[in-house]
Amino acid sequence: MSNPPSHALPVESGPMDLIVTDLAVARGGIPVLEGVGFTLTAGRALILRGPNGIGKTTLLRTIAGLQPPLSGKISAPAEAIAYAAHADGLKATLTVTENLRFWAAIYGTGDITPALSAMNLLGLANRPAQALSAGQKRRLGLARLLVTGRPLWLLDEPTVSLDTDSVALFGQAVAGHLARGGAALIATHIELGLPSTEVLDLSPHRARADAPAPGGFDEAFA
Amino acid sequence: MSNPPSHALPVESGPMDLIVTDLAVARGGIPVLEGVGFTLTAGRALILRGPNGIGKTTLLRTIAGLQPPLSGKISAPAEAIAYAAHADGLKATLTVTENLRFWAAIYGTGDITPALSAMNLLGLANRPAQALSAGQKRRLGLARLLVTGRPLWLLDEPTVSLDTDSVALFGQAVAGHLARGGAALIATHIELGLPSTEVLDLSPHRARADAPAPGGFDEAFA
Amino acid sequence: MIALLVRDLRLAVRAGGGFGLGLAFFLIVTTLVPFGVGPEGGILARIAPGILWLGALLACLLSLDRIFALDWEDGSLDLLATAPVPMEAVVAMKAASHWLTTGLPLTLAAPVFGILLNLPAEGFTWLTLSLALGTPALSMIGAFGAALTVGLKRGGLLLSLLVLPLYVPTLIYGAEAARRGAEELSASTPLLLLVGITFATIALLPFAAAAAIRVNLR
Amino acid sequence: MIALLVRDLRLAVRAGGGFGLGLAFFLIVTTLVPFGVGPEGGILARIAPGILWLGALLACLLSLDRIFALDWEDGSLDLLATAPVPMEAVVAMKAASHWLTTGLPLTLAAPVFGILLNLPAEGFTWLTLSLALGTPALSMIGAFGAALTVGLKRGGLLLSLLVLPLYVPTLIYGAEAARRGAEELSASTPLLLLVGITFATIALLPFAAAAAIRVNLR
Amino acid sequence: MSIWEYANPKKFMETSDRVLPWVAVLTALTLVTGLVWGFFFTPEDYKQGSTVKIIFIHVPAAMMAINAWAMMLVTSLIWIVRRHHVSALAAKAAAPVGVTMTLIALFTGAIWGQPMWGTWWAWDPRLTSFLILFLFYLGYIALWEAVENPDTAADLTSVLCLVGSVFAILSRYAVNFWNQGLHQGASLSLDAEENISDAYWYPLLLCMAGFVLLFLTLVLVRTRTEIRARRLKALEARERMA
Amino acid sequence: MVELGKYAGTVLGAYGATVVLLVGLVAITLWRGKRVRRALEAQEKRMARNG
Ligand code: HEM
Ligand SMILES: Nc1ncnc2c1ncn2[C@@H]1O[C@H](COP(=O)(O)OP(=O)(O)OP(=O)(O)O)[C@@H](O)[C@H]1O
Ligand SMILES: Nc1ncnc2c1ncn2[C@@H]1O[C@H](COP(=O)(O)OP(=O)(O)OP(=O)(O)O)[C@@H](O)[C@H]1O
Ligand SMILES: [Mg+2]
Ligand SMILES: [Mg+2]
Repeated sequence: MSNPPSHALPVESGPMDLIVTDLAVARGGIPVLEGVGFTLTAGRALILRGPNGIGKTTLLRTIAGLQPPLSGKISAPAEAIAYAAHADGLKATLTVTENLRFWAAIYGTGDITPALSAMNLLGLANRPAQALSAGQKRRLGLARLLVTGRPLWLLDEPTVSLDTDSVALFGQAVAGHLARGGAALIATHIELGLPSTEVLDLSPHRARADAPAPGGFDEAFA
Repeated sequence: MSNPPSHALPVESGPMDLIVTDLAVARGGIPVLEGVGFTLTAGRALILRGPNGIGKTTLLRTIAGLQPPLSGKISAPAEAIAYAAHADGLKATLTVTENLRFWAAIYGTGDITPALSAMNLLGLANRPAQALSAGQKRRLGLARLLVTGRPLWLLDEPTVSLDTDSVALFGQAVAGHLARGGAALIATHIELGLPSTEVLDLSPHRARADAPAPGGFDEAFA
Repeated sequence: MIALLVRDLRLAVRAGGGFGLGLAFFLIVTTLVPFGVGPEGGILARIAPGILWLGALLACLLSLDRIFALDWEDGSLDLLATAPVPMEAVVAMKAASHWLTTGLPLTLAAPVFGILLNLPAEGFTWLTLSLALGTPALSMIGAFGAALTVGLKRGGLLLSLLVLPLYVPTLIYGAEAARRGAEELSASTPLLLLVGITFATIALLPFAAAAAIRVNLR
Repeated sequence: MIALLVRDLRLAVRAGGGFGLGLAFFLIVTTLVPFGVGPEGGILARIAPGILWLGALLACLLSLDRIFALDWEDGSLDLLATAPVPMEAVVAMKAASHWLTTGLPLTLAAPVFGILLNLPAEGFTWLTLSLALGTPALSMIGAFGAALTVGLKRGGLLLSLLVLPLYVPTLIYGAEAARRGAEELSASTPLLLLVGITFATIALLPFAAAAAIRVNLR
Repeated sequence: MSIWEYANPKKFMETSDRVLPWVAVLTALTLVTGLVWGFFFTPEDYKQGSTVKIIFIHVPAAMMAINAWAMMLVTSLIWIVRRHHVSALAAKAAAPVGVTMTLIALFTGAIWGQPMWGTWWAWDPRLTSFLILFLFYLGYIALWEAVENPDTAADLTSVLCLVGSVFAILSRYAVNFWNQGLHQGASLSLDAEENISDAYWYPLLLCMAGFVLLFLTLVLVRTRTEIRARRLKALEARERMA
Repeated sequence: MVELGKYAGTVLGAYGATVVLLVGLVAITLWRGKRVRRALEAQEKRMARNG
């Protein structure tokens, strides 16, 4: 397992491009996106755009390896991905520090204070997570990313319910990550004002529902 | 119980100003805001601004009557308030229609199709809520407001995880509500571009944790 | 009001849960007992009424947390609290739907399980009767317990811990009635007491439960 | 890995749950039984081992849904699945922490409750022994059931429906060992079989459970 | 062509469509003749009296109850290894039939027990293990019902079926260890000599064949239904997406 | 007609229960089969018509 040097916010080195080619993903058995392809190289960020329900979350989950793709291929370096979902995975009864420590231990990284300060949580360090406001929870969820020490971030609407200052804070964090040779794939509806980003609009990739062949029972039943 | 005329999106008439005077609210026993005061009259919207954790949610919950104020007073017309929280209160296994019908029945209002169309949910009408994306869920949660038929809306970050079109949609819905003589109190971090709105910044109202009188154990134990 | 009842019943059915599962659990408990205490028919017959009552009670118990917890998690309890319906009514409806999905099927199925524990023939009517009269109390008391523990993550065990002592009187009178019935003694006294308990709980507990919920929502 | 165990134990303690509540439930069940089946010492002594085993089993059962459901709801299961730890290890740890918070305390407390049901003196050691050897299997099987039902809202009852049949062999051998011990017969055979089951489940079920979780996460 | 061709839904639908009528007719013939023969034209047993006639439904039902589970186990394995939807759906289709067979064995047995053993139910190993089998069926069906996404449901139920089978066998031995019962041992062996007399033996064979065929027919029909239902679901989903 | 002796109730009960269960199973199977087939045909028609 990756055990990076313990200087602040460590990031692995090595070739770590995420290459997605002609990917098709399904949700609940229904094809959602098809023909998605892009390459994400070190130091760059890719913004996923698209209306609600186009399939951003599904795409991210697939790349994170939580669900198998319908077709196409994803080539990502092993043990490189850190995924942040709609839900933050916080334990209500544990304090901010305990929550972070746990993830740091799981990812085998060291010290959590850099993450805390980066997300401006030092003041709340030993407040139980249930006593946080929506935005504070979210900030803690993002601090988790910093302790993973993983180079490739998959973020699903990270700025939800963050105020403008916190959004700026988050922007800096991502920028720093990119600067250290990390990469980020971000699904969001708002402007983040990051450096060196491309934007990928998913709307053209919506899976077409073509009329089924009557009486046609192939393996996919449609 | 209020049984409004059954034309689309009915709104009660009558004097329905929300008057908040010198309000102080606490969360988890800790004073959060104090000296909050404002008046919200029919046809107008008030935006609550403030950094994460300042106390917007707490304030809204207090006005909604879910928790008692520390001090100060809130005068709102009876049965006028509809509250939309961070969570949408959807039943995963019920379809969009069933979810809305239920709330319509609870509030004794009639037909739900206007709400569905207003939030552009007609296409998803009989999809189970668990099969909705984050933004679609949110839209359903907002559609709930429209079937309450209540004139005074309390909205807690209503646009979370909505795409730009949906935000516009929501803006129209609120504008229409105001036009019909409703009012809205909205906590949000982003620009909604509504007509006839004031903005209330809560930052100056943050509760000072003033040093307790030495040895003085008053009612509040501080 | 009715809308709430309908919704909950629908949810119970949708969830593939409701009716069937309570029964299945009841069945399984009654089948596990002989594995525990051994197969001798005599002993089983002696303890049958008590075990059946215990089984019904536990089947109720396991489904209690569903009463409010789900509504709390997805926030609809907040919204119901701000809706134009008295919280007391909400509680009553919730308890009612719980009984319809748990207590009622259990009552109807109890005789069959009686056979498995070779309950003497005389016992059946009394068993059914006592269950029919007693289970509503179980649901109502359970709703109260659920109201107390709503909002605590994994209330499950705490809930049962709170509720079980409250179940004691119901259990005693119910099992007593069933046993006397099985032994062909007069079972009217315990039955009357049972009815008393049921009505008292239904009359009073909704208010206590509603108060508890309001506190928990703060 | 250890971090996970520590976290879960800490959560169990924080939640005021874990240790205390399982015990309390056990206590209450064992106290309710006399109410249910009547106080005759003779019968109680006969059924005591079985009832105690049943009580332990149900106490385990009630806390099963906590194993994965909470982590699923707050999304940390997703995150664990993408973390550099094998899902099998996660399952094993979860089962371990469940046993530490449920099975172990029950085992230690069982003799006390034995007194309540006037279990004959000879029985105590065997009861404790059988519980100590059997409860790990209960936790592991339970974890498997929880893995199957994670993500289903209100898995509770379905979970018990799935798990209880799987508990049958463990219960039979466990209770048999305890009963034979109480009746001063040789209890070594059932004990050996019990140990066999426990080891088998611990060796194999984590893989099945992990597979189930991965399926549920897609 | 390999037999896996038939695992393709389209192929399966065509083939089953062709064979189904014949199987159905054959089933009807065998079952009716078997039961009529058994019910009307068999002598009374000297000690069991006319109740022996129950054997003609009891034993075949019991047999099929076990075999149905075995078939579910096989199809589940096929699904896990080769991901043929048809076999998963076949398992789903078989479960309710198996449960009914179990119920029949339990009912007839219980009714039989009343005169023979003087009790409806005794915790005899065989009876008990059947009760446990019944529980396994219940859990299996409940899990299918509870899970929304069909593929997920198929996977989960398959895993349950595998683990369940192991534990079912464990339970069988446990129960035997736990209590030695009054139920007659297996007296059906291939040569009918040291066995119940031919007078019962031949109609019994016929009934067994009938039950096997009945099971086959029902599973075929139900599998076709499941396939259609699955396709219907997929189509509705597509319509929604469009 | 067969002569069932004093066990008539038992035997008839057993056969009766069996017949009821089997007929019920068959009926349910056929009924659901027909319903699903109808629904599927309708669906296919509709989708063939509009795209
Ligand atoms: C609910 C109660 C009962 C159940 C669940 C049950 C179950 C079974 C099972 C599983 C078999 C094995 C079938 C096979 O060999 O494949 C069987 C066979 C048989 N049962 Fe029962 N049985 C029950 C009650 C009875 C009773 C009360 C009688 C009559 C006294 C009886 C008489 C037989 C006979 C004669 C056979 C055939 C034995 C053989 O040749 O295998 N059963 N039963
Ligand atoms: N249960 C609790 N116990 C103690 N303090 C709490 C609790 N919940 C929230 N707080 C604190 O109360 C303050 C106000 O919380 P609130 O949720 O009202 O903030 P908010 O303005 O809604 O923030 P956001 O914009 O992030 O939603 C925060 O500082 C928070 O840390
Ligand atoms: N469990 C499910 N079953 C069936 N369809 C689903 C399920 N979950 C989501 N969907 C559908 O899959 C599509 C993609 O969902 P997804 O959550 O990926 O969208 P998204 O791009 O993340 O939207 P948002 O921006 O609102 O989060 C949506 O149309 C949604 O309706
Ligand atoms: Mg999303
Ligand atoms: Mg808030």
